Amino acid sequence: MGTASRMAPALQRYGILIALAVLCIVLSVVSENFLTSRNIINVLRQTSINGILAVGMTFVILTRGIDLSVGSVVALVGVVSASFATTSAAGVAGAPYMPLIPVAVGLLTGMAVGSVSGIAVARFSVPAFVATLGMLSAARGLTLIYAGGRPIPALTDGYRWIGTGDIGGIPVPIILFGLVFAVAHFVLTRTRFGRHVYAVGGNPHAAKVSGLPVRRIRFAVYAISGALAGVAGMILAARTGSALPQAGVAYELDAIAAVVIGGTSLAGGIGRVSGTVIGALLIGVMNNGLDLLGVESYYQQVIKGALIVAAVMLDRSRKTED
Amino acid sequence: MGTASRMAPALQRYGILIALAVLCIVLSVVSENFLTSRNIINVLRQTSINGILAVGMTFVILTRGIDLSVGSVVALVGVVSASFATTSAAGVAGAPYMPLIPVAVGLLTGMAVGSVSGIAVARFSVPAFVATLGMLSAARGLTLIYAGGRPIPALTDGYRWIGTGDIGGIPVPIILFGLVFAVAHFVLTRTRFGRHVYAVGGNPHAAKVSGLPVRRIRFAVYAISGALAGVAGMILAARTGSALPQAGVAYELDAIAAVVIGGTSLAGGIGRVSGTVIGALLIGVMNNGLDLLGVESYYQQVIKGALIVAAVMLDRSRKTED
Amino acid sequence: QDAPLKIGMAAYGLNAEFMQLWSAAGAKHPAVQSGMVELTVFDGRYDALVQQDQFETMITQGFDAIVFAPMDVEAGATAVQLAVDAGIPVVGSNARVNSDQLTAYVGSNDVEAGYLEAKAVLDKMGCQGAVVIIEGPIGQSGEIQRGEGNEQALAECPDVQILERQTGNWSRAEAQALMENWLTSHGDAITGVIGQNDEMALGAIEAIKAAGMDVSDFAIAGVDGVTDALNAVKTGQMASILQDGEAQALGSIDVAIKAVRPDYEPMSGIWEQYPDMPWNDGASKEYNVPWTPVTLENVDALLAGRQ
Amino acid sequence: MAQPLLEASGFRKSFNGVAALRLGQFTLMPGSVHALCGGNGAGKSTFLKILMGIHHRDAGRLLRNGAEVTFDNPSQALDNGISIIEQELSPVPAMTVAENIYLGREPVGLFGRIAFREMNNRAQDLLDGFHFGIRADTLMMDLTVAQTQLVEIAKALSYDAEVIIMDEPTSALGEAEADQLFAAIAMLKARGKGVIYVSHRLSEIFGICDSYTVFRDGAFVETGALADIDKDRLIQLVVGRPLTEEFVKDNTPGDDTLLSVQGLAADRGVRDVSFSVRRGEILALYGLMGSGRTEIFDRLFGLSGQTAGQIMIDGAPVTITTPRHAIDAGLAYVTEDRKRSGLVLTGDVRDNLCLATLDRMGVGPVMNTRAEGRAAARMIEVLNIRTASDRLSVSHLSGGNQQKVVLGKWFLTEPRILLLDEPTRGVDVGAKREIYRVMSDFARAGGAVVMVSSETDEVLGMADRVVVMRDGRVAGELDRAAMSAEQLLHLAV
Ligand SMILES: Nc1ncnc2c1ncn2[C@@H]1O[C@H](COP(=O)(O)OP(=O)(O)OP(=O)(O)O)[C@@H](O)[C@H]1O
Ligand SMILES: Nc1ncnc2c1ncn2[C@@H]1O[C@H](COP(=O)(O)OP(=O)(O)OP(=O)(O)O)[C@@H](O)[C@H]1O
Ligand SMILES: [Mg+2]
Ligand SMILES: [Mg+2]
Repeated sequence: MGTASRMAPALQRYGILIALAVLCIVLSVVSENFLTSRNIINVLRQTSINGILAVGMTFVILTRGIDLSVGSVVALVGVVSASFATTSAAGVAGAPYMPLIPVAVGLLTGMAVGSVSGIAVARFSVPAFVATLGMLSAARGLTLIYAGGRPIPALTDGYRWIGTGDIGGIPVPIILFGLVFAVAHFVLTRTRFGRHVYAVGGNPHAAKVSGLPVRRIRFAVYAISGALAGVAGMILAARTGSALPQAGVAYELDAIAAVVIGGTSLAGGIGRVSGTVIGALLIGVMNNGLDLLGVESYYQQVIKGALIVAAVMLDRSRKTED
Repeated sequence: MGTASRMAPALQRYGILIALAVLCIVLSVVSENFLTSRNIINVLRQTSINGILAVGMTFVILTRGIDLSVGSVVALVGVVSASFATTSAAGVAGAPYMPLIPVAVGLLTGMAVGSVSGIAVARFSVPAFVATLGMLSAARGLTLIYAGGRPIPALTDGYRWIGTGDIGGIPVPIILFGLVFAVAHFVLTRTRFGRHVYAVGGNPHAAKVSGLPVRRIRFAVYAISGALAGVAGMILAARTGSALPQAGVAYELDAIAAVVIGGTSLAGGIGRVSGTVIGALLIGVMNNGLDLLGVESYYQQVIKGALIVAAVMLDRSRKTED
Repeated sequence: QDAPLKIGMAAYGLNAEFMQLWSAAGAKHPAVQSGMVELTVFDGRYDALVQQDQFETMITQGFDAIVFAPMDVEAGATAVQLAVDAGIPVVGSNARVNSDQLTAYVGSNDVEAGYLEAKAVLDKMGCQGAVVIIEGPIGQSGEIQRGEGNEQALAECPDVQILERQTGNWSRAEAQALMENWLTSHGDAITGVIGQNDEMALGAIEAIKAAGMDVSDFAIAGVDGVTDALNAVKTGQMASILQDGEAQALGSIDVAIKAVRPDYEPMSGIWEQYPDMPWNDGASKEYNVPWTPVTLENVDALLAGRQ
Repeated sequence: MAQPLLEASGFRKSFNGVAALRLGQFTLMPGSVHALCGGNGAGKSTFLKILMGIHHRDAGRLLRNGAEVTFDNPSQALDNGISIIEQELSPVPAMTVAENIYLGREPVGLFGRIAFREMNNRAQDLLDGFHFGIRADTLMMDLTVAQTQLVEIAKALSYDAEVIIMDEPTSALGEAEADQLFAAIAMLKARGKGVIYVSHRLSEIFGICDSYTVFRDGAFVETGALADIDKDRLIQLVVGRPLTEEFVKDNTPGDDTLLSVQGLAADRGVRDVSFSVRRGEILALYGLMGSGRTEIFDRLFGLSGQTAGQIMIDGAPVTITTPRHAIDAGLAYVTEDRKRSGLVLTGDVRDNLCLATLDRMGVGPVMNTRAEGRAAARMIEVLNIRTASDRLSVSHLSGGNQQKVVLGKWFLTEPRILLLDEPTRGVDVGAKREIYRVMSDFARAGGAVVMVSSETDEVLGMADRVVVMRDGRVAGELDRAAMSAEQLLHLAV
């Protein structure tokens, strides 16, 4: 265990990058459509939602936590923010770009939900798994209650721009994903808060004895994860054109998978958001590639499972054993 | 952290038992049907599948692992074993009780699937989350391929007895649950293997230095979890009357929840199956009670989420601080 | 001979039997078997966004037409719009989508099914007694529309009391637990069970058996005509309304080919099988595949078709 | 007389109803180094953790510069000019040395960006100032235990606090490094700071401290100036009864070689090491920090991959690639890092004691709990482990008692060859004597002991022969007659 597994991050990042590269090369050989700019944009756009969730999840996992509620928060924020962005609600003819009110409401909702989990974990020492599993259920229920179980359709063009617009040909979701990644990367590697996140996950006792506000940091990562789940939720609603109360089911699994495939340890304190992004891309490319090849759905599931494990195995085998 | 949370098991067991007791008392006051023997049997029967999964999960989590594949294994074992127990397959007029071949096939299938995850984790150091997430997907795919996406109907009476029969008035699933619990409890508290499981979870390196076969133990817990998922899968198929390839979706979450609510630490080395059983019962009673009271389904989800967190909070608040 | 047409079948999810039958039917279409059409099935994995992503993939690959069984009424519209914008015709099938861009919709009227199944239950109850309704996942078009049909039938029997309505998420196991709990809280007050699909009705039957009660004392119905339900109808345990997913799939492929090849004549046999649903030269906006109540008379034939 | 920096009285603390501290009392004057003495489990660490706000006291008064204070958490203590080197090392493994030192006090620049260069430079200056020879940008997880300890020392000193608490700061250090620390302490003293110093090495206490306070069984016993007390009396205060000679040694080496090692090479720079041990012999491996002693043990015990060399036991070559092989061959290994490789902290005392002998305490796969209980009870008695019961979690034991649990685990395997890596780390004088007795008895009964120690006294007192290591190679060998502190040091550097 010890030294070897601690050597992980550096090697791992490259290991999984190699897995991703191999997958891309294979796909571009077997499918002429894979390496088209249009398809690459597709993959990135499709990855953006899971990618953004996974970035938030990285913060949480770095502190030894987990956030199972992100899928439900995606749906909740979707319906809540969208309810301020329906053509009827907008009333005042909905500003064409960046509808501030719905977005602000969405971010706040996500952050609020995350904060509740954060309080349970940080203040009341409820294990993160339980706190966020409770939230998974509760937020879904709230979503259904708020939306009356029905989708919220007819969103304003301004709102839909978040999901379908582009800036200089690059779709907005991809830009948001890039932005979220860049900021998270900066925060985690360069700021005090970021380093403290690592410290709290790496050794909570040391963090406490060094005078860090351990509880506040624990709390904050859930709020961040909630807010980012909010961003993902708004992109999702804007992309699909209506906010669905049953959206985002099981998204937490893919988000956690991206984080772990990217080399972040569920034991906390070790990992990088760049790894997470590679993990998310690996999942995205796999989904896209298997669809491109027209692999039958049942076989897809088997192949996907095997590929994920193989990618990580390739990665881990590059390390010395125990 | 340290000291206080390590005191957890003892206090915790009682903490969560109190939460369960409170819930039962409240329910028996507000619903005259709750405390009938018939309903108690219902609750136990409904809990048996999750309970059996959770017992297997306890082994895995005690070694710091996790098994996300149990829901898919439930389905896979269901269809595979059931395919040997259809009235046509049985041919020889299907023995009325304990159909040995399908059960043996089911157990072996579950154990085999678990073993594959176990090898990935123990031999190739793939993080358990990734290995079993891959298996979640792959086993589901295999199930669908094996069954051709259709249910496997018309099971023999002998097979169905596993899910619907009773011995002296006690339904077979409950008896199996009790048996699984008793054996697991014995194994974990009284056998060498059980000691090994705790040691490997508590400090794998120290376990290795002390000469324990760490890999073999890690491997074994996944095989156990797979076999128990197989038992659960056969009960489910026998109970529902045909083996459905879409069965068991998301069962892993409830199983893990039962384990964690029951006081077992996801960090490994600490926990008890008796706690797990209480955790599973808490979930089962909650589901049953809310149905009995006729609470609307949206509100049920909110209440369930809140109750789980509250139960654990009650429990944790009884511990001394950090 | 032209290059084969590339048609995509976008199923909302393939893990359950009904969609499996629907998608498998596509491969049996004469145009597919003759090589005129190259068919690819996409599994939407029960996620509207995944379906939309798959539309993008089909657009990238230059598919000629898409047959679409949407996960969601509203969200599906965006996917349709994407395809139509790319010049690809989309034919709705099985489930509704709130879009006027569809070439046509080939499906069955879920309101009608909900009415028929509830009626079957109420008839058996003689318009007396009390029912429980096991609903689909709240908000899905199937749940909404079958629920509407349930209501219509129930309105005709004002004396019948609705004891409970709760979602069983199309799942047999969930419905079974639900019914077990209801049997506890209501005892033998329950005389009818309206399951919005067969799986859930079957779950209720198992719960009744487990409670040691007699299934024949209950009026139970479901929708879809899955294999287990056909068997249950045969033994008199429930009523079921067969939704002909195969016909929906075959019909939508015909319509889709027609949209690309204006001179195409339908090749599947369903137009003869259902004279109530005229081909109308592929010009109808809506093709309504009729429901077939499963009866003791037709059940053996239906079962034979499943082998 | 000057105002005391700290004045604690009537401190009480119990954990789950068991009193760890009944009467903690302590006064620290400026410009003094004050030894806090007491046996394992006397409550020293508990007391110090309360001072630091890590634990909360049940009762008692604390005056800081004459004003009553209570610290709810360590950051308040830090704000009040108190810093601590904890007994249990607590690094953040995936972060650099500099980040660990300045955790929570990182210099920041534009946009809240940490000024990494400045931080690294500062940390490097700090470390170089103490001649610790550690690069500020290495990751903590790449450091040895001793280096980790040095970083924690540097960190505690970097706060420039008025009161510095040092809970066994030298237990993992070699003598050279310890001397650096003592120089730093002298400087602190000269600057009027107060140091609370805990150590079980009496020579250190008499070397650097001015005054002493003794705790026994969680209660204050006596305080005074070290000038007024001698070693024997201090030992008596700590142990509660008079103890004479420190070392117990009545083994005599036999003639036949039990373990011999030829041309051993191991992962981290250990090359061509050969030595042998006879039956009844206690052999010491001496060397400076990082000279490769631990690495040799790891290799012997099958913990680092097979590289080169031959191991012979009783004249027959053996292949050891896993600890299981080693145990079966009759080896036992008390590792230097008890938290990482010695103890299962989630387990209780009995679990840990029986961990390496589970095979022998059952009928088939079923454990004989009574046999486990008996074995545990025996070790608790032999080693005098202070624990409320054998069902107490080892994480609740004091450091010294944890060390005894690790020893007990290996004694239970009834080995023929004992590998002991710093076996008396953190162990009090009374218990040390017990451990020496066990070692001596073990050798006398025909076993062989190989002991790594950084304490010259211990080597001189116990070893029949010493192999001195330098930079991963054998630098020389001395037998008992030729051993002296000067000789050892001469060969080691
Ligand atoms: N968290 C805890 N829970 C229960 N008991 C504890 C806890 N911490 C310490 N103790 C007990 O309190 C007593 C005092 O321990 P402490 O660590 O203060 O001793 P110490 O004087 O520092 O000993 P050492 O010299 O071995 O470090 C011991 O008997 C120990 O078992
Ligand atoms: N985990 C590690 N990572 C990197 N280098 C290490 C590690 N452990 C030991 N080393 C290096 O290996 C060499 C041998 O170390 P070893 O621990 O065997 O020495 P030692 O004589 O036991 O010293 P110590 O007194 O520190 O225990 C040293 O150069 C040391 O720095
Ligand atoms: Mg101590
Ligand atoms: Mg060493």
